[in-house]
Amino acid sequence: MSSLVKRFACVIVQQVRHSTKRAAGSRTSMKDSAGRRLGPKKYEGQQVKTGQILMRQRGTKFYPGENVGIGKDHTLFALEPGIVRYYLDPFHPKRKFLGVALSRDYSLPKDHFAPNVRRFGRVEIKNEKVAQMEEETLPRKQDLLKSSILEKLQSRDSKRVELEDQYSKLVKDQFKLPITDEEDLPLATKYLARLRSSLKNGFPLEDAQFYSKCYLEMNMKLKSQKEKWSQDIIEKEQTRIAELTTLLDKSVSFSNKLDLIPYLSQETRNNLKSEFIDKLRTNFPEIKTKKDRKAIKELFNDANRFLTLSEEVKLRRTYLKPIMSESLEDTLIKDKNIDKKTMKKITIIKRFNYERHRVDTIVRTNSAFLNKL
Amino acid sequence: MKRTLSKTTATPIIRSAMILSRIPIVVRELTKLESNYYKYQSELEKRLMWTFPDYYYFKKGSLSEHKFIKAQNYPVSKIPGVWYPHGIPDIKRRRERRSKQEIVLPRDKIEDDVSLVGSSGSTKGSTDGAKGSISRPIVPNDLKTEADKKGNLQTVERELSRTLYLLVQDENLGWKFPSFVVEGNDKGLHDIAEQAIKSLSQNEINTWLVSKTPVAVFEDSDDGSYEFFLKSHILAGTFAMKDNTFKQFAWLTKDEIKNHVTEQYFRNVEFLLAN
Amino acid sequence: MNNRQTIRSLIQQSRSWTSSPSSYSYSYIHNGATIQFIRNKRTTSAASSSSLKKMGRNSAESLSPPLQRAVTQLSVLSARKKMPRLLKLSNEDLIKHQTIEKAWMLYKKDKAIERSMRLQRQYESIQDALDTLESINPHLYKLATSTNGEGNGRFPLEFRLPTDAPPNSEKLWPQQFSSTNLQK
Amino acid sequence: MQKFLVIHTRGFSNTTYAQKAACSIVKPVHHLVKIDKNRLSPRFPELNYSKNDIRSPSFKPTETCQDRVREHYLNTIQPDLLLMNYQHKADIKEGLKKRGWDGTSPYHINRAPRKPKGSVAQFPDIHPIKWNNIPEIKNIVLNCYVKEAKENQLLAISAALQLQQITGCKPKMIYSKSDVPSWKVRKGHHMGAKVELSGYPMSQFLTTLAEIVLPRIREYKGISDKSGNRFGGLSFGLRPEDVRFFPEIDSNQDLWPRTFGMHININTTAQTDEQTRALVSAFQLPFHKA
Amino acid sequence: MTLLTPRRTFHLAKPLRQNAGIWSDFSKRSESLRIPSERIRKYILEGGDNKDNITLNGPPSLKRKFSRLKYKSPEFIDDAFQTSYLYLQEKAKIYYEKSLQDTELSPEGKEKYEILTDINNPEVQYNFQFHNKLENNPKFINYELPVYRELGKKHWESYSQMLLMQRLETLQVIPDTMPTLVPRMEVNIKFPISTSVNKWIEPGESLSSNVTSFEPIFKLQEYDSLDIENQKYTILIVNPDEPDLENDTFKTSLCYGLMNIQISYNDNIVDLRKLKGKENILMSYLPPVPEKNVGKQRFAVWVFRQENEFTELPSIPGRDRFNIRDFVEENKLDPVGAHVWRSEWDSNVKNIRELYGLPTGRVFTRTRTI
Repeated sequence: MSSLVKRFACVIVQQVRHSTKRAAGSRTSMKDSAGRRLGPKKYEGQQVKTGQILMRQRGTKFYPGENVGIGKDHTLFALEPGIVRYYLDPFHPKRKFLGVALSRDYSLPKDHFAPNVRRFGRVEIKNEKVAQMEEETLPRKQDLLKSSILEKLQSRDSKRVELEDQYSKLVKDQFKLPITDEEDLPLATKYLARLRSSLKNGFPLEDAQFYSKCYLEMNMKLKSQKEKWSQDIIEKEQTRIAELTTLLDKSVSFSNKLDLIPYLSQETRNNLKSEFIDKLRTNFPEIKTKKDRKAIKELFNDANRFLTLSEEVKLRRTYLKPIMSESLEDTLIKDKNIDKKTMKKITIIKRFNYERHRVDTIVRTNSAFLNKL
Repeated sequence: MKRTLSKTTATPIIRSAMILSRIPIVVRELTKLESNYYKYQSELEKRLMWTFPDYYYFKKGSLSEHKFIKAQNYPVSKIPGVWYPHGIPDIKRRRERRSKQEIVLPRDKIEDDVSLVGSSGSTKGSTDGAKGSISRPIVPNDLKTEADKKGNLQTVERELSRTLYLLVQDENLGWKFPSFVVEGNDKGLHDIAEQAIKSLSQNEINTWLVSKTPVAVFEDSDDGSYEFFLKSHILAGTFAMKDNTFKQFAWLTKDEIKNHVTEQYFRNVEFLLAN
Repeated sequence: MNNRQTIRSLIQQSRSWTSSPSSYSYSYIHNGATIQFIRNKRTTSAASSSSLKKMGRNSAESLSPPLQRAVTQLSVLSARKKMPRLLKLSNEDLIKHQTIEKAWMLYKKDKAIERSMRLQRQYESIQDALDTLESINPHLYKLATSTNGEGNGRFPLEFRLPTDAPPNSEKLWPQQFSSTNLQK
Repeated sequence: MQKFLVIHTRGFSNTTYAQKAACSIVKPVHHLVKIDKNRLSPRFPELNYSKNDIRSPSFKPTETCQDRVREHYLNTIQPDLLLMNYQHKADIKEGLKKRGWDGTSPYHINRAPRKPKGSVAQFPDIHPIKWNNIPEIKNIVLNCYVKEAKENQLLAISAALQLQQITGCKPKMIYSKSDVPSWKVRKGHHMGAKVELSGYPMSQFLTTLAEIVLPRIREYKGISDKSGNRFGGLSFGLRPEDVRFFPEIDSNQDLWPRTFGMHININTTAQTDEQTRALVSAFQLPFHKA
Repeated sequence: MTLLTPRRTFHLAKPLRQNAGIWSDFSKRSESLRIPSERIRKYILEGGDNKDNITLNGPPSLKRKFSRLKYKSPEFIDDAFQTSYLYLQEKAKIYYEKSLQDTELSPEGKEKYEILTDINNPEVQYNFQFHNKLENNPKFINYELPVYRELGKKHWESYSQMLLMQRLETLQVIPDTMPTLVPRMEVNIKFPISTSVNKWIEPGESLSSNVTSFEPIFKLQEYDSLDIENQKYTILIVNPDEPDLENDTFKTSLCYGLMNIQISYNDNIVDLRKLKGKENILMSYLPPVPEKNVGKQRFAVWVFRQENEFTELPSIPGRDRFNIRDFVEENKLDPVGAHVWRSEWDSNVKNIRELYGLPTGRVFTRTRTI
């Protein structure tokens, strides 16, 4: 064979063409696509603007570092204008990063515990008209809500004004507090309104009083700073507020329904409470008639002055039971023969008896039920 | 602790002692803490158990199903309009879901009588009665044996819930584990002790040596002798002393051993003994 | 695959299906009654169930016995309709329970420590004994440490587990034993 | 008229996955406090309780009665095993390990180590038995594979129930992993069940097996003396007719027209076969010499 | 028929005698180690079956009679509790005696034994688990006692601490203000003066400028044991997001600075009552007044332990360009706690500016330059 090749070497050089040409190479080689133009588009130290593409790649050959974003085909692009930096991060030792440094004298990666270097990137609007317009534009959602919020605010304000009016009347006419100064009255009503809302939000009385007073003082101080009052006036104002608040603290208090009432000290509260309980115990050990019920309810009407809410609920539960105890013999009817007339005056309860393992029928007069008296 | 050879050329006396034990036959008695805890936990487990699938075990419409249903105390079911002070019943598949399910196995009348007899204390109840029924009442045998009642220390049929150890009383040395002097070099420690014990009870004992390795050594400072302890369990037969090698023997628990042997001896072997 | 799906697939095998175009419901007809599946739940339509009652049957009977048995077996295995209510403890009982669990944990820990200490002492004592034996009599040491392979490292069958109650007094302890038995 | 059904699948993000790059970088934090995200979530607070907390929905009491097997093991068997397995002046016996390259060739740099001599996998070291590594039984796995289930899947359900009846624990179904045309097994077929026992159910199973079932089998030789998988595991099988001797099956004969054989795998912390067999023999399981 | 639904089986457990063990001996131990409600205490210690509790028909913590009747305790819980209680008490006794007898014990060692004595006490656990841990009542939870401090710390670590650290990290408060934080103190803030709303602020919350118009109050809960009577604290609120137009970046400004603050374990709310005017106030409060389009600004609250009391407050040039890191280093402050809230421009900012006499805010472009 080798001799054959030697002999016809000159002939073999020329390719033989047949009628049918065999496909050259394998199938895949036909499918070679054009290059995808991958690779870095910006190099170390180059200046870039926001949005410029830094790298096109298949997969994350480079990871997005500082101020660099990544697209859905892993394209890296600049998020801030600056200088391109290729770097390694000690927290991810196997990854290469591509970052944008905000200035040329700033190296990446940054010191882990150093503050972030950020660019503000906004310009002050100097034109007053434009600035005004910009300030008035709100995001769509906020803009839609604006009117309803304003409405709510207005109604809240009007309510507060109403409450303050009410308080000023109460303070002046009913309690007859020695508030003479015209300026003191709004201050007092403001204080009381504040106190009420603090109590409503669950602050203890002492804290509520203190924070309400603080509120007045703060407002005063800010006003003094703005109007540049002298030290004397400030001190005078301060004592005025202090006197007013102590006066109010000593002359008015709030019921558990947060109504304004004349002052009750803790001692008198306790006395009233024990008196009240005694009265309940002696006069109404049990409720028999509608009259009793009415009387007790009337008693309770007044009780919110000196009872706390939980105390009142507890006492109401014990003295205004919806169903009387079965130990009251006269509410139980043992007689099984019930005629039509009595049918109207009784109520039948079916109750399961766990000892006898069957249902007991209990017949009780309507007087055993509070709402059927 | 390394020991060096004593300076005297004469080899020291070596004894081979056998810690022969009888392992417990009955489980350990529980402490108060344990028994209360187990009771509480099993009660919790019953509360959280799934409902018993009786439809699987008793075919619908069969006699056994009828009997089973008859024996059950089914929980209170809900009737509309009735007030249940302990909460409205929540029944699913005849089980109150808020509490444990109690299953009562149906039993025949004759067996009921048997159970009454059995519970009075005789152990016969368990042997007669209907054979082959699962619901036959189980009457456990008494934990205290004859030997316990009589105070007989020389039998293994005592203190069933404890590990017993064979101790012998020597004329001079007092109570101790049986030990034998090793003479000559042809036999190992274990052979000497095992054979001596077997020959003492004339081969009517079956023991199992745990290992040839001694488990402890006790050096006697008086005569410079060494006592090596080997561990073994008695499996069958009895230990009896047919000759007068020792004065007497006893099967003792760990607590009793403490009262019999010297304090130093006990301290040396205490950690080898099971509670 | 949950149990319900399994049942469904089982029935699927044994029946010919007339499946409706919508994917969430399908039905098949058996013994004149239509059994419908809506979102994997088996339902019988009101008309068909009343007709079944007239025929003196219920829908469960319409399955073949082996299939019915498998359905029962699956229902024994599954938690459906058998779960009790969740435990809800009052504050006091929760504290009590936590105390109990804590005490038990500490008790177990104490016992484990004690056991491990004893085993450690035993190990050291074995080590000590063998060291001593080696130093005073190497021959005996060789015999004590030699292993003749088979059999030695096994517990005998007669080594019984303790039981909750003792056996009858006759069988309490195998008193009769002679070494000739063993040789046989 | 043609109608198109639009299916909305609820996603947790407005941007679809297609637009997101597959790049995730965990940012290093600036503090040392470990944060458990589940605890910070306000949803399902009861799922934050551990399973042994009574407030957890999956609470189940585990120690409900005295475990005589465990107690016997701790009281008697453990000290005996320590003595039996004691080896004087023993050292750690190193198992087969991957071998490094000698560095004669520059290609040895950064080359993955060679596999161990005579084996594909590495073997663990064998430590001498001391007080803290005395062999004990970890768990028992019962495996019930029913060959006939490829034709009749009802049998697999029966097998699962059989396991549940014997052990009292909930079995897991097993499905065939792959197609095997020669055995006519299709992938995903329900082929049987398995159950893993530990704690008290394991002790219970061991005692029923040793005290009730095995003694009743006629001419039972015992577990093979060569059994063991070198890593503390030991397996043997029960035939379908042997399973009948379990009391739970035995007392309900009519419910069990057919029983299924199973494999019992005992997993221990022992390091050699000899240790494993010594441990298992302590629970009255007989061994026979081949 | 009683078998069917027994309310509760009667057990033979004997009620624990009073003064039986160290846990019911309050001659030397604090009263807050006891459940103040005698009924609940009795129900736990003596079980639900004693005379008083049978009439009560159930656990006293259930308020309504109906739910008490419905409730069913797990069976045998009292028996198991009694033995467990005695067991734990015996163990606690050992520690108690050690804490009393050992005279050479270091304070830490003594504290450790005190914790071990009471950590398993059911009364302590009850008091701690079912009462407010943040606004603690010393009758129930007394943080003067090391046990409650230990429990409190565990509780804090199980939620609030993790939440705080997560927020600090995601909002980049660390490292933008201080490099890092090892949290040792629970810090909570509230704005009661401006709105009278009674709510503790969650770290990272966005607050309207109305809410923050007056200074917040702080609750500094210390869990470590230290010489709290002589320990002084510094509180700084900084805003790292003030725009710096010169350098086109951001600068940090100081909003509020308090120094030489004195707290105790139980009384630890820092408000104007605790401050003594100029001795404490390093820098008066300036409310957040973000300008339009600067984005959300972070307000980081930092609490530091001082090395010693400042007789004279360190002077700082002003609010602007406040370098918190340098300040901390110069004054040897040790950061122990932090908090953060956020604020954005809203229509109310104008009013606040007017109230405080500040110039009207600038308006920036909505979009950023490229």
